[in-house]
Amino acid sequence: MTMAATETPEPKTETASAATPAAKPEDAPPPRRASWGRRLMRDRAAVAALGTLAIICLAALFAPLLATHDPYVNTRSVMTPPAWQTGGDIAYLLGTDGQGRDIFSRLLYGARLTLLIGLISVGLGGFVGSMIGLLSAFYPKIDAWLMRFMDMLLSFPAILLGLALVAVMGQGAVPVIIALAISSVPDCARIARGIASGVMKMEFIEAGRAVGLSDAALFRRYLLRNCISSIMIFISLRFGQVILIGAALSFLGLGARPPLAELGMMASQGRDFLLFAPHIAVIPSVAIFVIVLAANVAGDALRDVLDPRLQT
Amino acid sequence: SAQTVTILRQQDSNKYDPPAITALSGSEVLFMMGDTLVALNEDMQTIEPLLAKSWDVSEDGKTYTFHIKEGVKFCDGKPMTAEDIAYSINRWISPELKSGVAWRAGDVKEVVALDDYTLKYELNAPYSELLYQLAQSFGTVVDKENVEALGADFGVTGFNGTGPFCWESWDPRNEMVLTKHEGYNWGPPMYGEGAAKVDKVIWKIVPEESTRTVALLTGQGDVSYYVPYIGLGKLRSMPNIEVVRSDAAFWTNYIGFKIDKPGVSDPAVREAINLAVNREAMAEDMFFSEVDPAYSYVSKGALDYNAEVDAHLIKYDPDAAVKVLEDAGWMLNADGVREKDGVTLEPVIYTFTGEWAKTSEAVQADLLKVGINMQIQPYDATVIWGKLATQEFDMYTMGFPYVSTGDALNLYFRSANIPSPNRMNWDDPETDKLLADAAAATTDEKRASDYGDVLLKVQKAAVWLPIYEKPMQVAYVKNMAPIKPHNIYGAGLYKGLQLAFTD
Amino acid sequence: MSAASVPSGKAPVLEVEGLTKHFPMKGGLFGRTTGAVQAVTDVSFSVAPGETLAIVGESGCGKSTTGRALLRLLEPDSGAVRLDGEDIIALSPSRLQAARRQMQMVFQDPFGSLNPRMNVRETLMEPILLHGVATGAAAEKRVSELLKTVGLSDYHADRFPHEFSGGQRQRICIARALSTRPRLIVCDEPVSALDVSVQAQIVNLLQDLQKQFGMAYVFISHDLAVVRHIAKRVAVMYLGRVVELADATEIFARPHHPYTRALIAAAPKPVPGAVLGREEVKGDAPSALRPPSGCAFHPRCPMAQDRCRTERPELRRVGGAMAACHFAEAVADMGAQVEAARPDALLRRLDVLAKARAEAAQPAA
Amino acid sequence: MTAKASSPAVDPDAPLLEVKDLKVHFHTETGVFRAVDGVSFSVRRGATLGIVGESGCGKSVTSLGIMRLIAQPPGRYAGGEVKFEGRDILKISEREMRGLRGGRMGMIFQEPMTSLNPVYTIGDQIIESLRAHGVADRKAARKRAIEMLDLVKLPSPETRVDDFPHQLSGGQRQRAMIALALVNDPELLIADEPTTALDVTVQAQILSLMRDLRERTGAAIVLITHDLGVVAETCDDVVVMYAGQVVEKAPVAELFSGPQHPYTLGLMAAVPRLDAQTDRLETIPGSVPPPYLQLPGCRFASRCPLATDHCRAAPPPLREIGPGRSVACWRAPIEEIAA
Amino acid sequence: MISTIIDRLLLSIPVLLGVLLFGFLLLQLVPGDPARVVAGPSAAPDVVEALRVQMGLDQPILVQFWAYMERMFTGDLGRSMISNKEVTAELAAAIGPTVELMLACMIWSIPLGIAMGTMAAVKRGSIVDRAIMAISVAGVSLPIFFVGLLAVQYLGVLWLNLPFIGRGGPLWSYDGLRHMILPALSLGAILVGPVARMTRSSVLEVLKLDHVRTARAKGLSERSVILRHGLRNALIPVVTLIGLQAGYLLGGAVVTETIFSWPGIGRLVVGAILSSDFTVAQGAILVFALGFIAINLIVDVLYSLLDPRVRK
Ligand SMILES: Nc1ncnc2c1ncn2[C@@H]1O[C@H](COP(=O)(O)OP(=O)(O)OP(=O)(O)O)[C@@H](O)[C@H]1O
Ligand SMILES: Nc1ncnc2c1ncn2[C@@H]1O[C@H](COP(=O)(O)OP(=O)(O)OP(=O)(O)O)[C@@H](O)[C@H]1O
Ligand SMILES: [Mg+2]
Ligand SMILES: [Mg+2]
Ligand code: NI
Repeated sequence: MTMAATETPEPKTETASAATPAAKPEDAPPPRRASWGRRLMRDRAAVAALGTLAIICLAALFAPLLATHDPYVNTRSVMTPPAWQTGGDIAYLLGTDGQGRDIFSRLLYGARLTLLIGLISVGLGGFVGSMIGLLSAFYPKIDAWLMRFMDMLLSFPAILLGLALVAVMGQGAVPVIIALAISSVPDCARIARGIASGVMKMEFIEAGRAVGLSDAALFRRYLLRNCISSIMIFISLRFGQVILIGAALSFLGLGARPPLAELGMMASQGRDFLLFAPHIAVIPSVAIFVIVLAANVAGDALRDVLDPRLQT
Repeated sequence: SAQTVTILRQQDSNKYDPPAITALSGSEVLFMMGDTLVALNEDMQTIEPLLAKSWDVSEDGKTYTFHIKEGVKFCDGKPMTAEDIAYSINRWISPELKSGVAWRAGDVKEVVALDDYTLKYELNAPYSELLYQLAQSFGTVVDKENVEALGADFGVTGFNGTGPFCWESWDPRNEMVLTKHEGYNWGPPMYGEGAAKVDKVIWKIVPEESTRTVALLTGQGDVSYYVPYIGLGKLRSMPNIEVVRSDAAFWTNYIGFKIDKPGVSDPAVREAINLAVNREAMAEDMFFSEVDPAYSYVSKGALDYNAEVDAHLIKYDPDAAVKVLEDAGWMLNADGVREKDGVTLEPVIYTFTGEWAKTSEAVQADLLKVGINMQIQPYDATVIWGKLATQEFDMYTMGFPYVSTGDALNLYFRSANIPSPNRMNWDDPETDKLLADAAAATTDEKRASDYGDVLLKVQKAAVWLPIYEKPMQVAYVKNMAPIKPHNIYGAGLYKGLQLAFTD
Repeated sequence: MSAASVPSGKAPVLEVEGLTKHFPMKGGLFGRTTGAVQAVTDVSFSVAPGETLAIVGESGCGKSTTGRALLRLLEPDSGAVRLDGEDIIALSPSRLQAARRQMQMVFQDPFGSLNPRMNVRETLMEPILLHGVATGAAAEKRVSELLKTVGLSDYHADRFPHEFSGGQRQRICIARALSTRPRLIVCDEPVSALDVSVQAQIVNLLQDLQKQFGMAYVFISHDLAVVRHIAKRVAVMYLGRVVELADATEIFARPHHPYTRALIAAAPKPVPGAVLGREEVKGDAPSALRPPSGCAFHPRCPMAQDRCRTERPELRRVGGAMAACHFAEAVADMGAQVEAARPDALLRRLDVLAKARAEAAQPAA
Repeated sequence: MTAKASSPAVDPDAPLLEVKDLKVHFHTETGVFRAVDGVSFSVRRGATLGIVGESGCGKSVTSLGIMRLIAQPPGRYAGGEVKFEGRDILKISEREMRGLRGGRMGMIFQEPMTSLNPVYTIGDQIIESLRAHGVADRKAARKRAIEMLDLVKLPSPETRVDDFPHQLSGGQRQRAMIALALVNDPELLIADEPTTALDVTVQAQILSLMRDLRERTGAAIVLITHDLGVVAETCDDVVVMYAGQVVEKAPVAELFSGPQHPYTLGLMAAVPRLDAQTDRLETIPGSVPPPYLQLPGCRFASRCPLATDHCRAAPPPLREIGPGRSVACWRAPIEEIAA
Repeated sequence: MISTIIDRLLLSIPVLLGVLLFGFLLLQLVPGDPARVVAGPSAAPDVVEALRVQMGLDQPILVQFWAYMERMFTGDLGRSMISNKEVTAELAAAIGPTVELMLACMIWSIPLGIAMGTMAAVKRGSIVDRAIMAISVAGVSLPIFFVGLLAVQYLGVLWLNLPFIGRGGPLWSYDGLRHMILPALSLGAILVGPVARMTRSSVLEVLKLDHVRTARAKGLSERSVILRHGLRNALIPVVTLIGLQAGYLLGGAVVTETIFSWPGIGRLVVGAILSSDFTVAQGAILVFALGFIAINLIVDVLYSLLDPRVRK
């Protein structure tokens, strides 16, 4: 074995900086682009948003433990301002509402219901919508039909749909969830279709077909696997909007039935006190705002990190 | 211009056809656009002449003869005659119109114009309430030609009345504009029989409660009796706003029980509910002491009130409530709800949205403390009436204006009125008999005693949970002349004849 | 019309007859058909076992469509494709799936033709398991063999496509195509996206594999130099039709169709000054939506006559070739390019390199 | 300070463009990426310089670098000069640079598909360029645009001038692109792979068009391509790039008859030839070192059969080995090794 | 252009049919008997029965559907179940204010959003960018009712004393204009954020494209590069977004109209549904769907104006 160069440069002297004794340069491990988690964590706003979301979710989850009062029990101290304002009472951190119920405790329970409504409807609508979108990208034959159908759904604003469903089913969280889910369907379908038809144009789909894969396997292993993360990101972005619409429905007097606390409903009830005890309406509104803001900021950051192509 | 008064109110009416519209939102405008045979004084007791300058009642109390004023004209200038009144009353009670308030006209045998200025009103049975009912908006005199010409659009695109104001335009859900009826001089004596003092009245719809308050504050409205209780204190403190109040107004808000539904069929439960709900606290905290907590079914000041009832009022005592329940065998189950013989105390209440929903929530919270888990089902004012005619619920909320004890009792406790407005399903022959006797009574004493007996009976049975009695409060900007609130059917401004600006 | 068949006596592995595929152009409401892209019209050829047939032509002339129709990745409108005598077009979906074992494809875009979410092992395993070539440990072994065959190592198996360079990816694609030991591989521009040096590696690899396993290639390309290097026979397509079909040596020495001639002339040669005296083709290729009447090439053809405008020339035998030109003989007589040898200096230096490499490789071997 | 005298009497033989040790780095998440790392060459008026090299070797970045069109960030000029008529245009104001761009320096891009704005007609886009460089009159500008389209042999330019890019075929679009680049009579034309996206027949048309235009206007052309054939046919001088650096520079005939750098050699040998059938293609084993490896020596060393330890340790400078010829290899000239 | 419009109109037909079907089903699904709603609670059973026959409710469902379709196509939307008014008349009265509100809201919010988005894209990474994006994401996260309530509270009461009750008259009158300000502000507030975000990302996307590089190579000033070559192309997806946001906007109009007592379709439909006036609800939903279709038609026309590639 001569010392003549082979394809393998021996890492002797100062060439040590050439790093690992890779057999071929192309095999040298590339400097790792920081993992997406790490990159996410570098974005301070995203960290703050994720932290906020986490805290809110935990708070909502453990509402029974954290609540300082029974959210449904009224007291005689009505319209107490938040603790930091004059007239506030430290026992009622965020004050009380028009019925003397502790707003802090109701907020916890309200966030619980609000988040639940958002999650279930976005989950349901996202699932159905993405499936429709994926299918219509996968089977161009049914594409036109499915998309016409989606157009139709799209022409019913969620709030209208909610109103109509409440008319049919009576007030409650269920019709709101259904309305929100249905109205999420066309949006998710549209996005999923966009993503999926991008993937369908890729040659590897054809390669999979050429290998002899069945449609089902092609759909699952090739299309779905390549779209799922983008779709999930979009669905997570949709979450904020769904919560907003849900709150608007509650505000209009649909949604959960009393005494259940729901943030939109709390705001709606509080508007009667707007002039005199603004905190009753403002606190739940701000809570919604914070949740949606955190969801949006976190969703944006997630998208930027995971799939910058997705924009809306 | 300054001669335009903007009245703020909560909701619009579907149309303005007197017998077809039973809601306050219709009546309050109709009172201004039209006139009735007689008027009611703001003391809520005295009947005053309006279209009828006088009337005679026959011995048996079955026939009323009205002598009609001369010179009364419709807005379009056409003279009004007894014929028009007869037409209007007959229209009110005609089966085709299906008016929900036809019964208020009494058991009519015949209403005919004897001549241009004499009207005969003949009943099958004496009806002591008749004049009060004739003062309500349902008997507002309409113009036959106008009715027939507009058909389905009557009260929608126009209305030809004899009232102090005339229909100018209606933008549904936004505003109703009325203009002064020139030459009007047949108003009730209490208002001095003259024409309206402003040129224009705008009834503006503002559904948001706080917005109404703010709108008055910022001068976007001149007068309103739909100010939320929370706003009244604030308005009172404003230098440019006056709030006046009338206690001669009888309006009670109550929650009724369907007494044949499991759970609430047990008088002990109903009693316990009456004990458990802190109405005083509600009146203070939720209504800012603008209302009086109610314990009796009709106000003490109402005609024919039975003082004996005072001994049977159920006041707030949650401990007693628990005791009553436990004595009756209603024990807490694992969920903290009382239960007996497989029946859990989870009564469903049908309630209006808005203020009533809040009331129900407070009641709900109080009841929860004694182990009763009330379920609230709010309905919009337009649908709830249909819902309340069913047997689906256990409890319901209702508020009603009245002038006398009999007014209230006749409405709610006659078995013939099941399922609505007797939504309690109160089916008691003795009550029926007493009520019939009272209606036909020819002396005040007899009537008072009969009504008093009924009142005592139902009060003892705890078929209601009275919540509060609400006075009429009108808030207006100070550059308006002082207003004396009226309370007929809850219409605080009645004919609008006192509306005037001082400058 | 299977005159365009394999010259030798061997039964062809692939026979294509009258293959036609037109894409309807849908527009407006309810997908009114407003026209058709005549992507492939009446294409016939055959390929012998172990042979390479190249399809060349300009962009949009229907090369890929032909290739995909061969494997029935597209449903052709008409025509027959026989693989070892079995008509692929007539197969039921399940039979087709099985038949795919015998025919595989390598695509142009090495970046797009691998599922980015599947690592190399999964990618190679998929056809092996699907077609029951091997299972369990045997399949694993097969994967590592395949990797070695295409010049990759075992440790590559757990990597994902994005961790490879273009050339390496193309090797993986080739390995995937090889995994079922097919009789036929359709290569749709497998080297067009690669740099010349990588291209050379892949071309060599394809040739080596063919020698080793004996499968036939349909090699689609627009690069005449590569085609000349790899193909035994060449089909030239223009606007969806085969205009010339002949042995590679014949085509490059004596093109029979003016289009082939133009194509060869237009290709830039790495010889300084070669440009002189080139005759250019006028204009762009016309739209496949509305192919010109008669000979589709006539608007750009320097030799076009009136006849060409009205009468479409059939593909016919002209000497050793098949050509679709009324004047094929005349074209052939025009001869072709002068061959230019590589300069000496270049050869000498290459020699030095080769020696050095050989030296370096020896001890290792 | 002679900067004021903007137009000194030019020596016709002085290079129009002189790039000296140009360095363009990209600062990315994974670190500094030296896309162009010390590139030098010059172009005379009326001459065509070809730049060849593998994909990613920095050809486009060089050309954009000359036009000062590198997006900053992430790009950054890390050193070197770009002298246009003797003035370092990396130092002039952006405003002045704008006057040069599209005026005295024109550029053609690879993708005729995407390099034209789809929402404006080609006429508009040409007129826009004219107006940016002092033609005030719209009518005159339009006339000139039509002339220009005619010059690049776009059929019926009077009507085509109002076509949108998507209404043209690839070749026609590239013609429009050339018209756009030439409309202000640039003295320097930079063409970044102007024919790569086109079919051979169209490529031949475009290349011949460019030759004609050069002859007519006497402009200097920098032609970037990876196709040695195109270089052979079109260029006077050639610069061969490898991994961000120039490895060889030579007049075209010399380069093809006797390349000196092992990489150039390998490249030449790897090209299959239309005019001679070979059994096997020569290959260059291995591949370009990943940019994140900061190799101390010759960047080609890992693939070079002739590489020595010295090659791996020290970067070879670009040495002049003849008139107009230089090479960056410690072992050149190669024949001497054989000897 | 014309053919684009015609095509689009034809494509709307299936959507419209779907909407009609939905409206029909709504009446079928509501609990309770429409005849009973019309007749009123105290009507005798035989009256209700007669009404059923009169309303055709005793017919088989397909016959009913056919009759319904016939009525719809003759423009007969029936009469309100509650007020017995012609539904068409009700809608006609309400449609003007809603259109007015929509226009007023879009006229300020879309240009502002576009300007903000462009600004942010141009100053990418700077404080300005971050500020604009923060405002936009906050705007996207604000509950519409909260904006409205705040507008009433601060702009209406405390600061500017702007009217916030109903409509003051036609838009061109002084009073009409003043009344329009707050509702238009609140409704527009929900649109600014999405438009700004979309514009920003779209401009950034476009600025990366080859043709922008060409524009720079032409020596254009940065300003015209960004406005002529960046923004102009970037508007294409923004216009699409506006079309998609139309549903959200229509939904927002429902809430805004409620808060500001705006006598438009939104309030009409809320009222109708809450009061089980299903014929009116049906009509209003139809109008909403038509509105959606109309907005998207306009969007398509704009789209083809902006993008010559989709022109026929
Ligand atoms: N799915 C399709 N729908 C409609 N037209 C198509 C489709 N696929 C291909 N075509 C058209 O068919 C013609 C032939 O296309 P094909 O892809 O076979 O060309 P090609 O020779 O492979 O070109 P290239 O060299 O560009 O790959 C083209 O005009 C193309 O636009
Ligand atoms: N904006 C950028 N950010 C980061 N890296 C870049 C950027 N632009 C170019 N590069 C890198 O610089 C290197 C040189 O790119 P360049 O485009 O000049 O290559 P090229 O020689 O033109 O290749 P090709 O033949 O493919 O066009 C490439 O590796 C590329 O990834
Ligand atoms: Mg192809
Ligand atoms: Mg490049
Ligand atoms: Ni070297």
